[in-house]
Amino acid sequence: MKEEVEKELVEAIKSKFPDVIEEAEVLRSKRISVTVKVDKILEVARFIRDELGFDYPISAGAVDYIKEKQFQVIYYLLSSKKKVVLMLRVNIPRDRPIAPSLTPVWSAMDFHERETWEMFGITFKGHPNLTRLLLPEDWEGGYPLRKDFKLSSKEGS
Amino acid sequence: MSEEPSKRVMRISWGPQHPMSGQIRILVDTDGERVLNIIPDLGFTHRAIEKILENRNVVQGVVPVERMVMVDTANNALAYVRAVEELLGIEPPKRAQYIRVIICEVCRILSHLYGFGLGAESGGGYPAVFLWSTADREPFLDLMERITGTRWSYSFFVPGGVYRDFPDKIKDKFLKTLSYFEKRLETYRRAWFENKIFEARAKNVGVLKPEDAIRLGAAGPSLRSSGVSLDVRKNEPYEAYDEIDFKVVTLPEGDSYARLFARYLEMVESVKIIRQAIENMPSGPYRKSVSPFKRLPKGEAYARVEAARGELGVHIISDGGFKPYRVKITSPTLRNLYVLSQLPKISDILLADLPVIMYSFDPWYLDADR
Amino acid sequence: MYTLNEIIGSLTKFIGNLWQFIFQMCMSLAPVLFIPGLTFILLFVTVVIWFERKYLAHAMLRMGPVYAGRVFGWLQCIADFLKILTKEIIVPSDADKTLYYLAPILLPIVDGLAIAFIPVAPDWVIFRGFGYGLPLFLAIVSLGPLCPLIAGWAANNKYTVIGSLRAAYMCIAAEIPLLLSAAGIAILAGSFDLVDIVEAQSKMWFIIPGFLGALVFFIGILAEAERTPFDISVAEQEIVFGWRTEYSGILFMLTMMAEYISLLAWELLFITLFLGGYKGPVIFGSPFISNIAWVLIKLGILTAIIILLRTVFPRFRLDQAIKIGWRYLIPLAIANIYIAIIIKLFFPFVV
Amino acid sequence: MSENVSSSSKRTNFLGLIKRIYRSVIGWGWKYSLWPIHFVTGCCCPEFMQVAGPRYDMERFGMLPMAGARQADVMVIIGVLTRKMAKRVKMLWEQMPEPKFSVAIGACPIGKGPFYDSYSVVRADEIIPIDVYIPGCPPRPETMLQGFMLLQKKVQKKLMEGI
Repeated sequence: MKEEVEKELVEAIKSKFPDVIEEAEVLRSKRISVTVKVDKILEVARFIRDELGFDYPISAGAVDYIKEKQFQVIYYLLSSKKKVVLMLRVNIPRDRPIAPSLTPVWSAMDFHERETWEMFGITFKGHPNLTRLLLPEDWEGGYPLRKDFKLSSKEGS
Repeated sequence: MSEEPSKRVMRISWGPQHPMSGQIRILVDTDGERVLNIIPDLGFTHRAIEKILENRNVVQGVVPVERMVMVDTANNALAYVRAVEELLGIEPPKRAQYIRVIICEVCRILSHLYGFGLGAESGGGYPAVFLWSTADREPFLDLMERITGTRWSYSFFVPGGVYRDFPDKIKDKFLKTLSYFEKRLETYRRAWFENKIFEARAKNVGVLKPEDAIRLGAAGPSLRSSGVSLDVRKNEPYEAYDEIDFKVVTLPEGDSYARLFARYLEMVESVKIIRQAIENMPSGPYRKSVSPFKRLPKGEAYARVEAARGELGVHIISDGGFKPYRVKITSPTLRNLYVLSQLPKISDILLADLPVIMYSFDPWYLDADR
Repeated sequence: MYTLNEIIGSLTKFIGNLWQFIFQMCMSLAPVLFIPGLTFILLFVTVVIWFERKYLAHAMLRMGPVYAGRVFGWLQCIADFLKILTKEIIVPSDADKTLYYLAPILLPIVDGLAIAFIPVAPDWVIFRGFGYGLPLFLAIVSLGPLCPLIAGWAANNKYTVIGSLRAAYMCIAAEIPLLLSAAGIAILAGSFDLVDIVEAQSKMWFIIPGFLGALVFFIGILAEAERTPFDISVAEQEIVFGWRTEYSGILFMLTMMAEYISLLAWELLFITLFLGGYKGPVIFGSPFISNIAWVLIKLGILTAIIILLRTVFPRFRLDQAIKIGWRYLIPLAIANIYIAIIIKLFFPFVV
Repeated sequence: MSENVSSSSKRTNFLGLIKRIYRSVIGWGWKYSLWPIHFVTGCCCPEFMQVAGPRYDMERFGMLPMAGARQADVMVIIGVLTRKMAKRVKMLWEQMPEPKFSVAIGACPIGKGPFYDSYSVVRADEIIPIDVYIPGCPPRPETMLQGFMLLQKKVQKKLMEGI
């Protein structure tokens, strides 16, 4: 009852892409989570931006599910009219971490995808400038936010 | 980073050691005094806070999160604490919510003083206003020291409430400080925002239209000064903000002057909010005890908070352990820096305007680097 | 045969003449060494830097230097001087070494030389310039802005190049109005000689008939001496230290001193042209001392005003400053010339 | 023989006296004219600003932040020092003219502070020699001022002895 807008949005996505959406749910008020298959993400993203009005890109990140052997890339989006946050998720296999870039849809995902690339090693196809953002230029320590990357000893070197 | 584009274009490396750069390096392509391209080079303060948070339990985690923005520690800590509370499914007591609102708004004042002070310094080297703003932070720092025990990094918000009670004795002192500060705000307006040279330097400089602001993802006062009314405090009221009467500051112009002036107006609103919160603060408990030695329930929580620089989100994903499985922090400055890097493409910028434009976004690079 | 007496007499005469010669030499050197000369310049620079730091600090609600010299930190500049003397001088490897050293040495010399034309008392001028003191002064001072250009190019740094180009733009925009408004005064006084110009102000200071010229000249001074709101070429917030960025140690100190020496030179010219120079009622007994005192008093007030401006004005942008120069100052200066001609033709009793 | 020795020792004494006077004068000048570089590495900067600000006022000691590395005497490492920044700190330290001194402000440059297990944070003394450590997260302004006074004493002593 309280989450009518959110339910409507979820229904709209589900009815438009019935076989592409792996999962779509209302987490709580003002939070929607949509999980999409990798190959159709650009179409879904365009639909979400143009039809549903999620025009304000917040951020992008990823989670390393090492037990399931997959990465989950999460795009955080906001609708400036309806004030609802949508988390657009896409699961990609850990041994072949390639995902299409969403910079053609939301150009502001530029920095966030660069960060995800250097932190997780996920290559974003179609990204205009996939270079280091935060790590030092001569960094050779692997991908820090992956779960198999261990932090140094507690003493501090 | 990349090679120099052509002979006619000069690439200037701006920072990290530059009187007006802060902890960032910006490569500026200039043709004479005209800026063609801005390429931010971030990461000079990348401390891997997201990775560190996977190694701390939820009570310890407040400390690194607070170090993201030292002038605005309370809002950062609040975002993290709220995410943890949502995960644990607890609601802090009413009194704690009011105390949180007070401290967050004081932090907003501290941060905006810094922001528009630096804006004054950058808008043509007017150090007097900058140093006045540091002077006017002192009474608030004293109050914070009285309430929390330290001047900047409070570690005062804990999951379940606040660490200590708000001493009712200092209410009068608080109100006195607020009325003093309102007088000072008037001084700032007369000395700075009505200064003709500053108007000449900052008006119509770096104009950001509302549709561009949304498309590029500007955050906080930088977004609202373009005429877009997006404020988490109103859209998604947290803590006691739904019981407090305040208005969201929006300005239609979208230039550097408006971005700095929006910060000024938000300080005026913050003073009102603090007044109301102090007057309406209920009595009662200030904390629900949460054991740090308790497993987090499996699940996720994404808490959003309107920090001084804009919407700050903390997304905690838990797999049922003592420590969060993954913490994602969506920081406002990173988005604002992207807007800055795209600004030469949508408006004309001169090299002399660059500091004003940069500091009109009030960047805090530690926030962007995490 | 000369008698002993004669010999002794001629010897005493000779010694007396020699003594007189030496005395005269000393007396003619005295202006060089003391009042508008070296001692005065150094003292001015030290006092003004100290005063400026203290004044700015108080405008920012601070104390400024306190501990160096116990009382008001009056030895602060001496401490800075001692420290900077013992600092290492670094020359960037790609710099043009000769020019790199030449520019900061040349700059204070040029501005110092110009001070030689300023009369501090009716017959107390180092060099009167054959009756062409004003054009010579302007000619020599105009060499000054060349030095930032040389320095900025020689240091081979992007910030210094930008700074020196800005300095060049500014000096073109500021110097033409300066020359024009000085020309108005020369017309009013009917002379190029600075002493004559001062003497012509016995009835009335030229700031009253040449008010527009004085305004233009004052703004021009701010631009020429790189003072706020026209300190664009050394804009710290934009281009680090402008053309001074690479200088260290004593070379940096020379560039800092040069800024204040050029300020002093322009202020002295302003006093001479508009504020009646050394003219003023005799207050300290001898007219000579009171002449010097009047120059110092006027200088002090003018300097205080210029420093005050630094606390209340931010900096203009380059294009805005140049616009002010071309769009407002030059027409005003030309109007001033016409006013001067009209006054000279129809109201000759004024001057 | 003995006369010669005494006269030469006298001469050296006299020279030594001049040298001592010279050095003590220079040392005094240095003590009150330490210009820190205008450079911020981390998150203690708001507190450093308060120290430069009206209530604590660093300039009382003659400390005037300088925009460029060439004019500065003191490298102040304010807050956390990361690997990427450390390179720049070293570069700037090499650009500063001799004699130069350094201060490390905050827990992070001293011992990594709250980021003890981070892969990207380094200690300051791995990069450049540090003269004065000022602990705290962030240090209180009084602590910073005391640190600067310690630095003044150290600088004066060093220059009196000759570098």
